[in-house]
Amino acid sequence: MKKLISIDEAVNMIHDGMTIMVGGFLGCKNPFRMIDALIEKGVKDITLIANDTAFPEIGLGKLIVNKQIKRLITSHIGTNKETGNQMNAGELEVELVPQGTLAERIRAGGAGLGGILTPTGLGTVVEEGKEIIEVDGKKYLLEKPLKADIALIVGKKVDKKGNIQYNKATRNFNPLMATAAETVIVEADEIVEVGEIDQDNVMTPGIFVDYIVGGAK
Amino acid sequence: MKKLISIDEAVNMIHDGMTIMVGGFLGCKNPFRMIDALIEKGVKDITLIANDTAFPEIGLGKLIVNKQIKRLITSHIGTNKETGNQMNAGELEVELVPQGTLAERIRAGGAGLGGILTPTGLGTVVEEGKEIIEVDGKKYLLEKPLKADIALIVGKKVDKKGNIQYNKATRNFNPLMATAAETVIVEADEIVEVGEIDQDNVMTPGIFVDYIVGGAK
Amino acid sequence: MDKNAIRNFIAKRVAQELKDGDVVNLGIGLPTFVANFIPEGIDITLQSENGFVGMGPAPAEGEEDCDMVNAGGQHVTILPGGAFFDSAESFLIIRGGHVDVTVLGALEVDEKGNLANWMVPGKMVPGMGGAMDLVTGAKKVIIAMNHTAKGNHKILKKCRLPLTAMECVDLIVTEMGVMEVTDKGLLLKEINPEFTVEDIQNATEAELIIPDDLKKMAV
Amino acid sequence: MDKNAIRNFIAKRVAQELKDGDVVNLGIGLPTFVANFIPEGIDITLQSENGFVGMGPAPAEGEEDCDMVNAGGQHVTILPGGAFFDSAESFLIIRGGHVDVTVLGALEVDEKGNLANWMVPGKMVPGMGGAMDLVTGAKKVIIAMNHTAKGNHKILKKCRLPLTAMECVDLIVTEMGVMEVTDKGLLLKEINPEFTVEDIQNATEAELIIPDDLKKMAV
Repeated sequence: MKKLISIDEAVNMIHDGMTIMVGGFLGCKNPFRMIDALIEKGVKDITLIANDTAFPEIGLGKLIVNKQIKRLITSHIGTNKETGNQMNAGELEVELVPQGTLAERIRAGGAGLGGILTPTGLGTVVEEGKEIIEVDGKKYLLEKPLKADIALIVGKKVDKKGNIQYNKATRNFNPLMATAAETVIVEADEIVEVGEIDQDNVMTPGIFVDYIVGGAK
Repeated sequence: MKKLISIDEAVNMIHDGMTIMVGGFLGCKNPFRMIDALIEKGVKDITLIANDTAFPEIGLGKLIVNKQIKRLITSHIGTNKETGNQMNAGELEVELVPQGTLAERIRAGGAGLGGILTPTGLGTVVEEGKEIIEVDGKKYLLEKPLKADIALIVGKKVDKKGNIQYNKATRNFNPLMATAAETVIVEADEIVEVGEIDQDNVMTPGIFVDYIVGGAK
Repeated sequence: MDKNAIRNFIAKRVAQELKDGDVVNLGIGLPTFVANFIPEGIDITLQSENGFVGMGPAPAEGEEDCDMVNAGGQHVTILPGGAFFDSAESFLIIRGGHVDVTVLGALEVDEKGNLANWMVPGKMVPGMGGAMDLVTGAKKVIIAMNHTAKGNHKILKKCRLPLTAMECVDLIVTEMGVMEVTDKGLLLKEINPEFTVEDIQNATEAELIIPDDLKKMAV
Repeated sequence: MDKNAIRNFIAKRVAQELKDGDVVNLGIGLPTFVANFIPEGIDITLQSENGFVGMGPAPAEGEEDCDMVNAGGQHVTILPGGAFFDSAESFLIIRGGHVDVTVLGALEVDEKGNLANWMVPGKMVPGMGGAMDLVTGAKKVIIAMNHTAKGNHKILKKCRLPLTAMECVDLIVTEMGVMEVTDKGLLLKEINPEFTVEDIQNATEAELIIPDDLKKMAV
């Protein structure tokens, strides 16, 4: 199984209308090379699942500015004015999800769960249209799993089987998204030989990772 | 905050009738020193939550043999005949839970979730008495969270703030149980200074751990 | 007091609420400054919801690491004894009640402890980020804010803006006083001696309960 | 064939089902032996539900590590490129469909693919361990077992023992043949040339569908 591919090969798997999860938190750190290649290719009508839309000139934010996203499932858009503008203009459909619920919905997608029951969002607009389930006298929202066609994630150190170590605060949604997409592509700061990552310190096992591309540095 | 305590201090927190989670998988590895101390103290009527009851002469198995457990929530009892004997004699109440469901229920307890929806156990005796929830046309069992008064877990390397690294196959239920109990006590193979564990390689953050005791070696 | 003095006054009073061993999550803006006033001799662990505990101060200039930011995207550091984790574990910590105290700002808060701090329909819809989980899950929710906004009440009988969560607030700290949310309504526990009870009631839409032992804010 | 020969025959045939890159979980007993017959040139990752992928063979004598056992409690090794994780992630992998193939034994299996392999009421109640999750979550469930038990049918019209899961089995491999669970019932795809179709039907309570292109098991 050859997992190491070029950016072109990676981007050729991504087509108009797909649902894509992208790791990162306020651009720290998005898969920058793959995003730039997506912009160059110009795929459109994408459903994007990501914590936020970063900044207009950084990472994921650029896909918004370039109007390649049709639908967005996210927890926060405040750092990218263009996202709000497109939402208000009716050009971009936005589903706002509490950050913890977003993480748990992605994990549920990866874990084969039919959903999770969370108290977050009760009594707010978040509960609109959702089932409320009572468990032992307490109310919870039933939040459904999320899955995607492709997950684009970032790793610091990745071995050729796809085992990943993340660096510091860049872990965020990456390990979750790696479990919840049909095809998972990791952009690696550093690609190492199999065996160079201690089995105790693997953060995403290589069985979740389909392809590896080299990172910006 | 002083977290380092003696085995005696640890065991003095455990009282008759408490609900206790104990980490380990077929005795690999239970908190052996704390279990021996529990046997010496003779606390009884314990509700035990653990993957299995190990073997009659190893780890958790000894608590069963010593008849200190009143109720057991577990996935597997086949390696300890005494468990089955006590169950058949009506001396021990046993709730058998699929292993993945057990893990997820403990995690849900730690995560503040009201429950999880799993397909596992549908159409089997596991579904008896449980709510079946349909999500997008598929059926799932609603499985409720598990919590405990005390979790007794094992770590390979533990710093004085309680940050834990597990070794190899001993991780199993320990990180989950660390999140789901009122008081968490870790039995450490090796206790190290704060800073000796890289922040990227902490497996259970010290915020979950209340007390540390030294291990058998 | 000028703007900075008010901010520091509130942050310093909030810091007095923290106890040794607490895990604390500070929202962006004013709450961030609470970290500057943590009392001597108590050990606080700061949680950052993008994925770590043990948050330290901003790095020295030139030592910024682009892989190391807080939930507001600012460069920070991590202390020895800290730990990184993913977003699911971060919110397991938050939702699961493992954060002892969260300090957040508010647009509106009411006498039942309802909170609105994430959107103004038609004007500002940034998204809730981690706020809904934080105020639902943290053991103690402290609102740290200016008592009024351009003369308008922020402490109301009933929130008018879309809620962040229902009945979640435990304590409100402003430059005028400290108010606790109780079953009977808002209990004024402390007052800034620069103001009278009448001043603070006039600046508050909700009716304040004034106890016999009303204390002075000592910051 | 003697007992060991039957076991190896079945295990070897099951191994032919594995494809390069597959993540595979082998149950205890007979399924364990499938690992000995993985075809040359294909790369299989073995998952052990107590918490790792990349399971290797038993260690050399004297090199056993008590922190390193498989889900049956036996000493094993981990290969370079493997990874350890906790039980929640282990079953995320299993329940979430990230295991391509699981191979398990059975007490009973029926023509709808229902499976009973975890208890005999009043006799044997070991608990289901990870079996229910495995057969619910794995992409392909293969039952590897002796065709009958002491002359009694194990492949039934309808399971009588408590189920492990409903309609979960994809393929049954025994010393007599290979049967696929289809919408129409059990399709006999291959037969061990040592037996006739009549032999295998007699050893099977469920009615077997015999295709025109019935193949011989080539092990």
